[in-house]
Amino acid sequence: PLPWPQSFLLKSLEQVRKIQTRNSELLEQLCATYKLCHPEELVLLGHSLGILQAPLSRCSIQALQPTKCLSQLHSGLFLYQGLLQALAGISPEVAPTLDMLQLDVANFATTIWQQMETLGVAPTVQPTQSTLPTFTSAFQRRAGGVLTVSHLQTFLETAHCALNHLV
Amino acid sequence: ESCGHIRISVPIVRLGDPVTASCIISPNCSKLDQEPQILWRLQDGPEQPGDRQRRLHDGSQESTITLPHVNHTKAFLSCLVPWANSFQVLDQAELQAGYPPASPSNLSCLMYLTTNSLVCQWEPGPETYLPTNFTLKSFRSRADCKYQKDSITDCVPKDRQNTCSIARKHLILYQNMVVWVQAENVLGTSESPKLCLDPMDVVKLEPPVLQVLDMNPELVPRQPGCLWLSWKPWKPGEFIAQECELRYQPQFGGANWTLVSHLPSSEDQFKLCGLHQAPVYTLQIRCIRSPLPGLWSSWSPSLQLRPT
Amino acid sequence: ESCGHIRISVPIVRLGDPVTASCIISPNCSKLDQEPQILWRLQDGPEQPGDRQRRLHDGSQESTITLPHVNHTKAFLSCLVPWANSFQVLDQAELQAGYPPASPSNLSCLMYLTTNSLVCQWEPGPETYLPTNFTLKSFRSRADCKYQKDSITDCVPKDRQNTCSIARKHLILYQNMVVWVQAENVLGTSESPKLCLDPMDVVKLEPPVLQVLDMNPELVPRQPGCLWLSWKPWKPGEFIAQECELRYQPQFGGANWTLVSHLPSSEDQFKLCGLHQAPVYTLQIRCIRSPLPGLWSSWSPSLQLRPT
Repeated sequence: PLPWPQSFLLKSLEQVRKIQTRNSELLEQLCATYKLCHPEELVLLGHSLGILQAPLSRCSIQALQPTKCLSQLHSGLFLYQGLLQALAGISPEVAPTLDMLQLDVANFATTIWQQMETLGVAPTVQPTQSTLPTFTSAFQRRAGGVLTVSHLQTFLETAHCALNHLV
Repeated sequence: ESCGHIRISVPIVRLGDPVTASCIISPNCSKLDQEPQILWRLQDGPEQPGDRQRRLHDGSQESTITLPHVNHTKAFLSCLVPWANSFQVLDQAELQAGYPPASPSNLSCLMYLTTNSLVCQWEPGPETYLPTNFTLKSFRSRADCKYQKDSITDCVPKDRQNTCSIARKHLILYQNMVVWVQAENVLGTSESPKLCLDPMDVVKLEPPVLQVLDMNPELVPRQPGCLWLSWKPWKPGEFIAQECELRYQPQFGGANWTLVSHLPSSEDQFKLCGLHQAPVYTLQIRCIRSPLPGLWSSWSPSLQLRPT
Repeated sequence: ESCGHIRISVPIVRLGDPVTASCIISPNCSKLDQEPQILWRLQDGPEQPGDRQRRLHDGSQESTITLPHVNHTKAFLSCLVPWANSFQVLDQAELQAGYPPASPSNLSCLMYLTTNSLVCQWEPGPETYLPTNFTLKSFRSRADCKYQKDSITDCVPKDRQNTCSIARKHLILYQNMVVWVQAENVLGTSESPKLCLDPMDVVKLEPPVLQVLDMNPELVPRQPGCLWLSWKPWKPGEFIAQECELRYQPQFGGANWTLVSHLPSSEDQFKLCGLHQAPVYTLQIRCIRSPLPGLWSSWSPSLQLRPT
């Protein structure tokens, strides 16, 4: 397949780093403010809330398929954008960081979508958001935030490796 | 379906008071083994079992814990179960502790003629550690402040300042009004003592501008140890009948102030003599509404003058 | 019933343009004698008769006047009649004059990572003497800025500043957008040239903090005329790949700067040698986004250092 344009790869890598920085900031805030510092302690709750990890198998270095990786990247970002939106109202202390993170993820999704359009592999219709978790308590929303952001962090590490591999 | 749910007797208590919480794990929480040991964690403290754990008639497990003295003003209490070689947090409740507000004290008000507003300030009293709202309340009254005529809209301070400004349109000048501060949080309410005042009796008056006159020696014979002064009242307060006071002392040496009282608020030519103790004297002037009641203005900026 | 009424052709004209006004005095204006001579007064100028006064079919009197060149930016034109040995003003109209806005120029924008906003500024052009509204308009676009995708809400500057800040939520970073300024007053509208930019290409980058290292002579042999330096990128811009430039010169004597280019944006230990010309050197560092497009940061505050 055609190599991806350098500026797209460099911009994407910069966006990944921008989001990762914001992610760690948010995780630190959630830990400091709500003492929710171990995502692994929230796995059970994650299942019951339906907060799953977005697949990125086509971006793993061992089985890298650039075009399919792109669409997995976009679908994952689109899912996380929705999950972050569902967390709105989490708390005044955390809301500003969460708003910025959600905008950065949405903008990165636009960058990916535009590249898919340029390569002619973009589906004709923009994806629609699948059903998002509903949070019945402040705790669930905060725990959902920790889970979503830590999943997003793992997701971005894989994306970073793939993009770096293609630069 | 969420597996665990915490219930707290009272989420906000007085600092040092006890609090009791219970965590119930529903039987249909698939991933958990049948009768998991329920644990508790306060903030990021160690995991500890509850005081009592029992099986409820519907098959769910309930653990109850009593924290004898809550000494965090804000803390998170988590309900967990062991999971692999770690834990799973099932629910988390926010605990807050603090004090009911003490009565606000030292309430005082000043009427500012430049902004046409009555500004009151107070001391909030000791920290309550809880969100506490202060409101400046007031109502119009007759001369003796006993009976409430009509109430004035509450004055809510801006971002936690202990001062509030009542706009001119809420004031009837030359009429008495009653003012007090109410403090309120989730543990209680308190009120400051009430003030009975007419805004015009608490005008923040500014001193006049003191000036020295350079008298023409041909017209006015030079007298040793004298100064010719003039002053005009502060413009915004010009309509207020005032009485003023002048004080002077040698510039150095820290001698006491000499006072000249009952002076008019406006003077074109005032001769001050007897200034023989030093080459340079420091002078200041201040005024007060008179004969109507009022507050002294601050002293004017000091003037260093060399008598003739 | 009001006796007189002024009608003006155009109440707001270009400075220097003519304006025509007419004043009609109704017949049933009881207090006036039948056919009063109608007079005009511009601002507090002399009373002057109109160019023409005639009797209308309904019996009212009409005077018309043309001011050839309006040179007041704001003036009042009064219609009067003689009255006893003075005049009576019957009506008054407000006249304004100025210029249509010139095209705003020198539009430039910077993206601030600390406030997450795109701040644009421009030069408004010559004074128009009329209330003139400036609006920063923008729309999102594809790579080439030719086609408008979706427009962004207008950015209205605060109290007549020539700068406006577009909030993060209106921006799509890493996508091009078109920005321009529109100026509008009652006499006309104008637009600045359009800018096509990706906010991330105009980030306002701050320089790193340059530090000198105190190397342990046992570990690192002392070399004359050398300095050990370290720097870290500005925190909010850390995610941006950057390239930096160091410059140094003897503290005094005004020798030229020596430049060291293509340095990494983060350096734990950097040895700089060849500093033999003076006891103390002045050093500064700056960075730029690289290889992606960007703007140079300002130079860091200068550091006075004494080489080994």
